[in-house]
Amino acid sequence: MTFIRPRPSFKERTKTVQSQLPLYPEEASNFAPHVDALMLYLTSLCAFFAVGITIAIVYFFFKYHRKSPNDIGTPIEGDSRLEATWIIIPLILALCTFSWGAVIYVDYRHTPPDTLDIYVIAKQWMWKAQQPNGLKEINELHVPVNRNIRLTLASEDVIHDFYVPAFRVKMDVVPGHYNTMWFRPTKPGRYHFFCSQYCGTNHAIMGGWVIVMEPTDYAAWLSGSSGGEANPVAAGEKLFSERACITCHLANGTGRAPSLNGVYGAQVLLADGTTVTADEAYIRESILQPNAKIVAGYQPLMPTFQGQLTEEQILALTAYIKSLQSQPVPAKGAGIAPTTGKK
Amino acid sequence: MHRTGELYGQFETLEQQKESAQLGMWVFLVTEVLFFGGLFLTYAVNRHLYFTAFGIAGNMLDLRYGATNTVVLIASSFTMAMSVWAAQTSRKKLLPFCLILTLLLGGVFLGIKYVEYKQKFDHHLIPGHSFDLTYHVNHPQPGDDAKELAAEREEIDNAARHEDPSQPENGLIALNAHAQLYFSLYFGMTGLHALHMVVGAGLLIWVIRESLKGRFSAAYNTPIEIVGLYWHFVDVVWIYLFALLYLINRHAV
Amino acid sequence: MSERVVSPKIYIVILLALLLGTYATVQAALRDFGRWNIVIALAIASIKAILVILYFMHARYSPKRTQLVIVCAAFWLIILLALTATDYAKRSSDQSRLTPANSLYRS
Amino acid sequence: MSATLTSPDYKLPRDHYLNATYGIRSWLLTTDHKRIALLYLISVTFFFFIGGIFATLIRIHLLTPSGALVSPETYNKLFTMHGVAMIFFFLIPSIPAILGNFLIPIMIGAKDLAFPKINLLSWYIYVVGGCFVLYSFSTGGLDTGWTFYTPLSSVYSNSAVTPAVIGIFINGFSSILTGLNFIVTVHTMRAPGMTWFRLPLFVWAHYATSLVMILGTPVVAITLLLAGLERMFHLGFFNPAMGGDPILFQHLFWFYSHPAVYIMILPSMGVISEIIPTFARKPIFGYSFIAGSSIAIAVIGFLVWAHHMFVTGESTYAALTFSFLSYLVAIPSAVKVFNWTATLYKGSISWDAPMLYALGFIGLFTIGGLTGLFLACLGLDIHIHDTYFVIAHFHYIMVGGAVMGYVGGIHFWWPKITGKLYPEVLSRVAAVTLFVGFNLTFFPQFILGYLGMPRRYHSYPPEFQVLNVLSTAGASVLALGYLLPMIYLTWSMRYGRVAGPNPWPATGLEWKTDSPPPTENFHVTPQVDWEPYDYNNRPDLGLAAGRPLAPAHGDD
Repeated sequence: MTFIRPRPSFKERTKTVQSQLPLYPEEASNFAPHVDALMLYLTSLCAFFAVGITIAIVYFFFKYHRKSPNDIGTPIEGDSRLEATWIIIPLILALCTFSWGAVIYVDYRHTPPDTLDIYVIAKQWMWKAQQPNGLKEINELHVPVNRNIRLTLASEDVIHDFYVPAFRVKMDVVPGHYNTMWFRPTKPGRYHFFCSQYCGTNHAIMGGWVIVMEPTDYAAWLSGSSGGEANPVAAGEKLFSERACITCHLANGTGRAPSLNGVYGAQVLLADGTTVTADEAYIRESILQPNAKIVAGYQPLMPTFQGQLTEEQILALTAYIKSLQSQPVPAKGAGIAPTTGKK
Repeated sequence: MHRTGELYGQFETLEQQKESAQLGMWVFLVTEVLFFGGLFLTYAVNRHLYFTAFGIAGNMLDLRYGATNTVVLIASSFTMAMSVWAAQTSRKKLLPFCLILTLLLGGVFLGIKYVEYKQKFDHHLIPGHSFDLTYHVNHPQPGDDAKELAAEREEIDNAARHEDPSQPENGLIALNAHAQLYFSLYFGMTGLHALHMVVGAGLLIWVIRESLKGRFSAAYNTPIEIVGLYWHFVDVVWIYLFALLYLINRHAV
Repeated sequence: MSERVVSPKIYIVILLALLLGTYATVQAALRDFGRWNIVIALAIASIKAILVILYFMHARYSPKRTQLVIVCAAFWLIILLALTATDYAKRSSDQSRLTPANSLYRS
Repeated sequence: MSATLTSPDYKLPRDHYLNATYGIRSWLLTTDHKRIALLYLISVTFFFFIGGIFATLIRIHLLTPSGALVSPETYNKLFTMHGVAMIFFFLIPSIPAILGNFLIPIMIGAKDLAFPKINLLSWYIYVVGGCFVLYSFSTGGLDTGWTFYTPLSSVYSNSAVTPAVIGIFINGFSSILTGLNFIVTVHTMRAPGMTWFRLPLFVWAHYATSLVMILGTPVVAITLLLAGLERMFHLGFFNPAMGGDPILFQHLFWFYSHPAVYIMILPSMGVISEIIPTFARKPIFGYSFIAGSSIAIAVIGFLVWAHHMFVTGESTYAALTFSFLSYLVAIPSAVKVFNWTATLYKGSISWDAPMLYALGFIGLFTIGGLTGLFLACLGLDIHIHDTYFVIAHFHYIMVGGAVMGYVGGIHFWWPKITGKLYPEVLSRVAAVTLFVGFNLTFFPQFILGYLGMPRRYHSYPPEFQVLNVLSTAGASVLALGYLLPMIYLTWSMRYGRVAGPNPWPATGLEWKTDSPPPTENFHVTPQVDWEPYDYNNRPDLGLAAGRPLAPAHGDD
């Protein structure tokens, strides 16, 4: 049912440089180039009329400025042919615009048959997505590039709206109905999605990221997450970087969070002066409730991953952290209590 | 504004004044049409979405009350029309008589409406926490037709099974919700209509008092005509409410 | 204003027609005409309403302007109903409603 | 420049509507349409202030991405109350209830509206509705958005929704009664010789507006009533948890609320259609097309409402139908703009403040109208729906259009209403300030919208900050532009020079009577025997009637 052909990106065609002040968001879906092209056409058309009228007004304004207080203008009552002209021409242009817009819309509303189906559930004020294999995400949506994605949208309370500017698509999430929307991401990357139907207090922060991945990465992410990975350590390592753990837990101990080298099995000195053995239960708790036990010398910065990781993923991460036991422990910043310390 | 006889100061002639009043009333009735129009649309959409449930709920209304009220209201419209004729032909005795008759018929309508509402209350059909579509069939009252109740129960059971074949109890929950929607609309529409009747009755009392003073004649009868237009409009609304609320799907009983 | 005084005879005829219409619509409702029951009920209601408007409300004898006002009311009511119907009549193909067993109904 | 510089020293008439009677009762119980108009002027300005304060706080808050000023709850209340105050209590009654009320009877040569008591009643209804809404604002506020979408408004919101809904419901009847009064008045109260095609275009525009008022307002009234009942008694009309359909609420709501945009803009177009021929001193180009397009806008405007719902999941057929019809409503608006522009051709154009407002209106309305085409365009609306693009678009229509027309109209008829002239230079400065400030405030929002910033956000990603700061900066200029006229117009009531009956001069019937007019509007019932906006056959105006223009500024 795709009526519209693929089209080179708007950026490539116009060679416009998006400077410090961008005029349009990134084009990252099959719809984006079409919407941008339509936007460019309509902007040009409207600019033509707006500028034309402005020039006429400004010109008349100065040209026919009253010179003496008692002057009057030349009486011109009107002209039917002129009226007909400026009724018919805008009408034709308007209908062209309508048709172009309609083609894109009909395409958008008719999902192609071969889609990857993901369920998205909205509630005040968070998004839950469920991948085809049952994996759940919160405020994140992982999709493979160049694949038709169909989202089935449901709301648990009020009306929300799933909106990805980079894809140029949105659809209301209406309680009591299932709405669907589809798109085909064309570029790997991270893109904002927003709730764009006002839904109460925290409407503005009810958003997240769509992560478009290469198909192999997506498959690995999916299977790694679902526990199908043969090697949990490798899966854990992957998660460790994907979930951005690695950005703080630097191996050399200079990060904002302690290095995890050699942590497993060691004594960890906590901010309240006590120490704790870094066993599996401790690691699990630190992932799910990071602020329960803060390592001495560090700030409670880590976000909670409660509800965002499957049990398999937690296991994989634990396996990976265990594997770091043999790595060299940095001189500072490991948070490991000196072996000479008490307990 | 200064009044010279029956003519208000902003007008030049009585004819202009009458024309304005008539047009004003008609325009007001247009807004009334659209006012009820919003309710009709809400009704139509939900009837479309929940056809079965609305049919069952509609059958819970007592056709006898509805039909009687229709006849009463039509009769009151007739006496109102006669009032206008009486005023136009300066029949100063007949005019208050017709108006009072109209008012009485209006009162009868509201009385029957009250009895009907009371019955719905007894049957737990008032939207809210105690709303229960099956209350009446489960709690028959003396004087109820057992056969009719059995048919009603069967209809509800069938519909519940139809809604959810595997779990009819879930189907019944949905049915109950949708029937409640029907009764919300029933009370909304008939309630708003009854409110218009009350306003109409107030207007009637006003013109009855004036007519007893002998103010209206062939030369000046605008208020009678204006009140008449309003009263007939209320009748028209009821004609549609009767068809929409009482009659659709009635044959299934 | 030289307005037309409608004779009581006409009023009586209309009254009888309305009562007849009420009887007919009740009788029609008690019989099974399938989908046509709605149509019949609304058609008879419309005939009754038109009779009231034309004769009791004197629309038939009123100036063109008043008749235009009545037509406007009907026209706008139809706009409201018909254009909304473009959505509802075609919606089911695009989306499904929640099943009645959905937990939402229990709350 | 203007004729006023050379006009003789006028004196105020001995008796006029302002000094006919004295005391608070003579105002609160008046049935004089001119006094009722002033009552409206005061109350509407009050709500404009309230809405304006909310707007200011909104713009200050959005200076930083995380929100500079208030909590999310408060922000949501601010934009909701801004919308409710501005739309229902300022924009909708502004021109009709003030200028329309004051001018329509005079323009058609009547002593008053057809139903003066109903006119007063409609003001009281407005006040009562306003009190309910103020009560809602002051006891917990309102956080549903002015659109009151269910089930947020009817079930989930914890704010004072019920009194607000009741207030707007009540206020609706004020609007209905005003519209009813205008329609009947135009039909039955015209002076001898005032044929339909001699009516000023201001009256045509108000006739069209009144149509929308009487046909649309009852629908929103019943809709909000149902939503209110749903909230109060836990009914299920629009609550999906009880089987209701929230989309139905949107249909019903927009059936009125889209045409309501035309309630706001049509009277403004009427004002512009008066100002332009007056200050170009020539007949308006295409009178019958402008008059007809007002009616066309009012009628077609009722056929487009679901273009607010393209992404709700409404059926594709409905979307196509409504998008198509939305394009049709653009045509009559375009016809007006072309005709106004053509009227300037070979005119004798003065640079008085009302003309500056009128020309500003054309520019801003053109942008607002054209950007409407973007939103009516199905493919584009998927992207820009509910973003700042929408905010920018409707502010161009409502503030750039309706409010410019309103302020322009106030400047045009101020001498008639008060009998006094305001400072010329200052008024032109204010007009330019408003125009510049407005564009600075709202043009960046088009770009914000296309970049994807959703509306009603109390915080936003940092990449949107530059444009938001620009917008807030513009808003401060805009605020200055509004304050200036309030100050010098108030000043002029006491200290302004006396205007005389026809300072500009203009051709309408309202300029044939005293300024301010007597209570009965005309000392003798006027007889109309001239065509509208005709300067050539009006020796009574004291202009160079019939004389060809001097070559220096005539033919081109």
